[in-house]
Amino acid sequence: MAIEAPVLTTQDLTIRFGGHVAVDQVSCAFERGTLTAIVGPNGAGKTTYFNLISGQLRAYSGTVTLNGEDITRLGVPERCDRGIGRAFQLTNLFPTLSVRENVRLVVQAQARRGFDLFSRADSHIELIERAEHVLAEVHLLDQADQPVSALPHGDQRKLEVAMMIALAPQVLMFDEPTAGMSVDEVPVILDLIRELKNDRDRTILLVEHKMDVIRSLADRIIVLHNGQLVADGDPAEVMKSPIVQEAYLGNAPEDGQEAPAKSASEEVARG
Amino acid sequence: MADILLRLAGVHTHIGPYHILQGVDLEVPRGGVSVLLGRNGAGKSTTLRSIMGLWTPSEGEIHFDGARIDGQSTPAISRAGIAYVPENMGIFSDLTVGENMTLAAASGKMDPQRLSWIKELFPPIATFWDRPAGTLSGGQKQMLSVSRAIIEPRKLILIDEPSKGLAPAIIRAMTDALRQLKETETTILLVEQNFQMAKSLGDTVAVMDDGRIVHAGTMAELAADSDLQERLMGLSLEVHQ
Amino acid sequence: MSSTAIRPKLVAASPAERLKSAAPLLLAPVLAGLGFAAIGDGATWLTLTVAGLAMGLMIFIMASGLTVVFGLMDVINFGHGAFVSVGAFVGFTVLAWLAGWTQSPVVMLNLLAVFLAILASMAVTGGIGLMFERVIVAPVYGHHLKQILVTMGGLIVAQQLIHVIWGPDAIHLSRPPSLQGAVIFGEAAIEKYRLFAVAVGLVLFVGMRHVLRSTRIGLLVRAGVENGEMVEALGYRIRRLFLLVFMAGSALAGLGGVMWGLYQETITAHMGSEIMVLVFVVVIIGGLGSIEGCFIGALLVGLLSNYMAFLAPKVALVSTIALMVGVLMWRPQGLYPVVKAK
Amino acid sequence: MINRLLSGDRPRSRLLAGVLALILIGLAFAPFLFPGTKSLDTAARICIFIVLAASYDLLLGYTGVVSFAHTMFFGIGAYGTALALSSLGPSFTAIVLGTAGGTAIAAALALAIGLFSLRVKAIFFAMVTLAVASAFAVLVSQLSGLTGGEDGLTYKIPRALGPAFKLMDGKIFGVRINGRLLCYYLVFFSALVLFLGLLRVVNSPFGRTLKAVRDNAFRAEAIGYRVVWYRTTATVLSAAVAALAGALLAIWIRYTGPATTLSMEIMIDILLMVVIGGMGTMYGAVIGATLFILAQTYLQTLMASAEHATEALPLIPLLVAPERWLLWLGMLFILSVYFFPDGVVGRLRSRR
Repeated sequence: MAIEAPVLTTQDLTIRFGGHVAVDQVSCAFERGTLTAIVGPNGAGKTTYFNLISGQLRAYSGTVTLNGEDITRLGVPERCDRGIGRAFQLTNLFPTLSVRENVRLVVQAQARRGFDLFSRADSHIELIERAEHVLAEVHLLDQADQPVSALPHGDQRKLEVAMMIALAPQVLMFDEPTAGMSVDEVPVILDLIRELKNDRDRTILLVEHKMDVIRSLADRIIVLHNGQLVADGDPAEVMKSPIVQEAYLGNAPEDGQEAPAKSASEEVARG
Repeated sequence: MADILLRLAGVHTHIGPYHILQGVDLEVPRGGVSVLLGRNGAGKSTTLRSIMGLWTPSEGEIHFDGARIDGQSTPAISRAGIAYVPENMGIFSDLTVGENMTLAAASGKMDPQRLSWIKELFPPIATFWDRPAGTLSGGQKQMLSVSRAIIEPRKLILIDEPSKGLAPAIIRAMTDALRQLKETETTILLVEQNFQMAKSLGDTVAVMDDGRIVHAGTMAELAADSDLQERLMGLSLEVHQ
Repeated sequence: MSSTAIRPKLVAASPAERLKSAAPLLLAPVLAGLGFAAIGDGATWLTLTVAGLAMGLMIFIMASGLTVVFGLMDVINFGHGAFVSVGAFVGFTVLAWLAGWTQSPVVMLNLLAVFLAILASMAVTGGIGLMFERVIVAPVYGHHLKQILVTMGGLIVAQQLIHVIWGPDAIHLSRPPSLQGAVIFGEAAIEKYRLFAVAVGLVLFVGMRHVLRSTRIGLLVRAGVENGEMVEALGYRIRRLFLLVFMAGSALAGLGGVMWGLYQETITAHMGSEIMVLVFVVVIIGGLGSIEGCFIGALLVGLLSNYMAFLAPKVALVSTIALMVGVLMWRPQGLYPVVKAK
Repeated sequence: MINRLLSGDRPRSRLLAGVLALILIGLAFAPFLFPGTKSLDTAARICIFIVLAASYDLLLGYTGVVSFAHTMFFGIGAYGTALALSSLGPSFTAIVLGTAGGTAIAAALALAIGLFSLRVKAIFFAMVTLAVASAFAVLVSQLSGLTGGEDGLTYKIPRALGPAFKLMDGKIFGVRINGRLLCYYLVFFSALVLFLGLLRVVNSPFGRTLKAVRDNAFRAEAIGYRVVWYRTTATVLSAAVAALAGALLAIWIRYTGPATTLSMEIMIDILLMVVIGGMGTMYGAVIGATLFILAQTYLQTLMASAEHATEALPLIPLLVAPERWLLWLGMLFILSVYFFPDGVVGRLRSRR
């Protein structure tokens, strides 16, 4: 099999907040049709890494490449246009609008209709139908007319995923998609991710804590710790490696005293 | 169990349109360390913030040392004897370490004996006394945040993930310090994801998921029962052991 | 070795980064230098520079309260100008009562009268600030849009009440004799009152810095700017702090009003909202919430206004807007943006 | 048909629909229903301010952006037309050129301000527009050679729009069919078209996107919308419509000066209209502008009589003097922000 060029690459990707290096020279390539799980303890820089790829944060140094194009300097919507989709860890929706309208807005963006000033929004039946189709996929069609703020937490998580699916991106980034979902709702999302993965056409990045989820879905695991990429490879092997055990469980050999930083205040990156 | 210092009964908390705590029942006995385990987004931090009055519960009751504290203001809860070490450490980076400590002594001045005990517990506090706190490393900031919580005698200290983002050696130092603190008869409610740290400090343990407590018992019981661990670890920890 | 590889990494700020944070300090001297080059004549330049500093420092007095209130409470008070007007009217009323002292040739009596007028206006505007915070601002904490609307409403009401109390006409009042006239430095004539304004402004700036750096209240304010929640968790009632700071900001606006009124020797109910244009420009240039930025911004605006009033009087106000545009292109958040912890 | 004209955005309250119909009929037949110069003038002002308030609502209510430069754009439109009429003479060509020029300048300026200050906090925009608008007002009064300074410009409009021009002899329902009537209907229909156009814009895909941006700009970016451009486009659009409203005013009152177009007081009037009417509803602008202009015109007379009636009492006559009208409005404004954040329209709709 010919080796296809990776869809998404990060090269020496680095960001600092004041003196704190939150993501430190992370180089990694993601290939088409694969699902990569990104794991690491809290504060390891996973969400920050996501923010650097989807553009919410700009890299201090290093590059992000999508299909051979350097997108490091592009903004969030530009990257979104080029096919990077993201579902957020903390549910991030349009709370006063209806469920249908939330998804319809995504479809509308996808159809490049946002600057259509003079037609009626409710006359674009095809956009509405597409939105309803996606809602049906995540079993939210019954709640389509409700305002988002009236939805239970689990349904909001589903909507979060639905909005990314509606974008039909090449690269899908899930940041803990099942967090806060009740046990019976989780399979809906996992099935969806599995289906997307079976497309073989997409590249999926998944931040997840639940090992059973990772085992059942991931082709590959990369481990971040303190902003650095410390392990990369087959799920089973990576989890056994000493460095990962150390990262999670903290049974490391003695090391020296930490040096104080000499720079200004540290800002908490928010997703 | 003996004397209950803090009790949450059926606490519900909404953040904006979101329903985060969905009926938390939790008891923290006087003395020792109680650990609250749970994975990301389970509601652990929200529980601490609700106790502290930073979110106001929409339902349920919180009793502390014989008085009902839900609905009271944060300063009042603080003055009732609860200290708080938040997840982001909440240090004032523009102020020096010393100024941070001065403000933490709400009564106006620091007890010199306590201060020297703290400086012994966390040597960097003495070393960097006159430096802006923003220039400290993550571990040192965490030490400062804990030091602020104990500069005055408190009945209960809430600590939110002190191991987060810290190097192993620093985590060990922090664990040792908390163990010493435990000997001073202060009650600690510790939120952790690092099971190693939780195990070595905790007396009692509660596990949260989806805004509820799904297990409560002693740490010894949990540490001994591998089936129970297996069942709960998936919820509480990032990795199976 | 393996464990050191995954330690959190921390690096020091490079010299270039440090220079960047110090660069705004050079702006005022640079502007003064440019002014000298454009004006050419040393005596004229000196006169204009002192006038610019005086104007800048008076604006600083008014703007400092606004910016600290924003930094600490995240409240933008579009009604701040009302306190300037009220302060001026109260001050002038007191000066009119003390006509015997203000017209006396005795310097001490002149200054005492001005001092009492300032004291009275600060007391009144501080008191109104208390009511304003409680009644107008408190219900809309955390909601910028409503704050803008409601404080604007407060401004309208306050201006109208000034009309009701003091009548619709402008009030004229001459400065006391000891603050009239000019001092001659070589060939440059410098108005005494401007020197007085510079002195008051500098004393205030130094005093304010002292309070913020070295007192417990100051520590609390600085801590509250960064993380109000943690201040509460340490047991302090931050709402009291808010009220105190809001009152202080209002009183400073009142002081600024008296100073500005004496400078113009004429006051109207609208003087506050007129001067607010420059106050906003200064606050934006400095970075919302920053005292130091506000100080530099005020000096820049004062100097530029006076140089331009000499060089091209019709576009003086427009030039300050251009200055604001220039600064924002360089630093979109202003010179010293205040970083919140959350 | 009506549904199409309203772009599917129905009043959603019987009472509201009734009130709106009443206003529409009142304005459409104003010359016949309320004869007299003063009432016709009031009706024309209502038309113009409905457009002005509606264009402001596009910004405040739908985009969630507070601007204090709306009167600046209003003024630019008025001055554009006024300058063209006074320099080119009273012709329709002058009106078209002046209106187009003023609108283009307003749009360009809005584009510059938007791109420059909408990138950062929304609060910046409020402060920046306040500063720019004030500087502009000062500039206009300084450049008296061009603008007539504080005195403003007085000029003639085409004869066909003046009272001397008779369309037909005799009267219909006792009303002379002259150029003034024609001018009123020019204002009325322009206003109607502009309002319906705005209603279409807020119900277009673009309008929906604005709401999304207002609700959660962060997420709007993440699904591919360039937030700055949406906010800026809304600002430009709102400025252009405000300029057109300014042109209508310039034609109607045959005078343009700082006090009638650029003053902060008018800015506050617009704010009051939109907030009291109901932000983010468009119909709120209709209700707000109508109530406000009627009150301004007739309530002040009432206040004058109240002042006389209370002459003997202390303080009260001072408070009810017609000049103190803004005092009461200011209080009403504060109270409505607190207690009726959805304005009259929101109230009517929640009653059902």
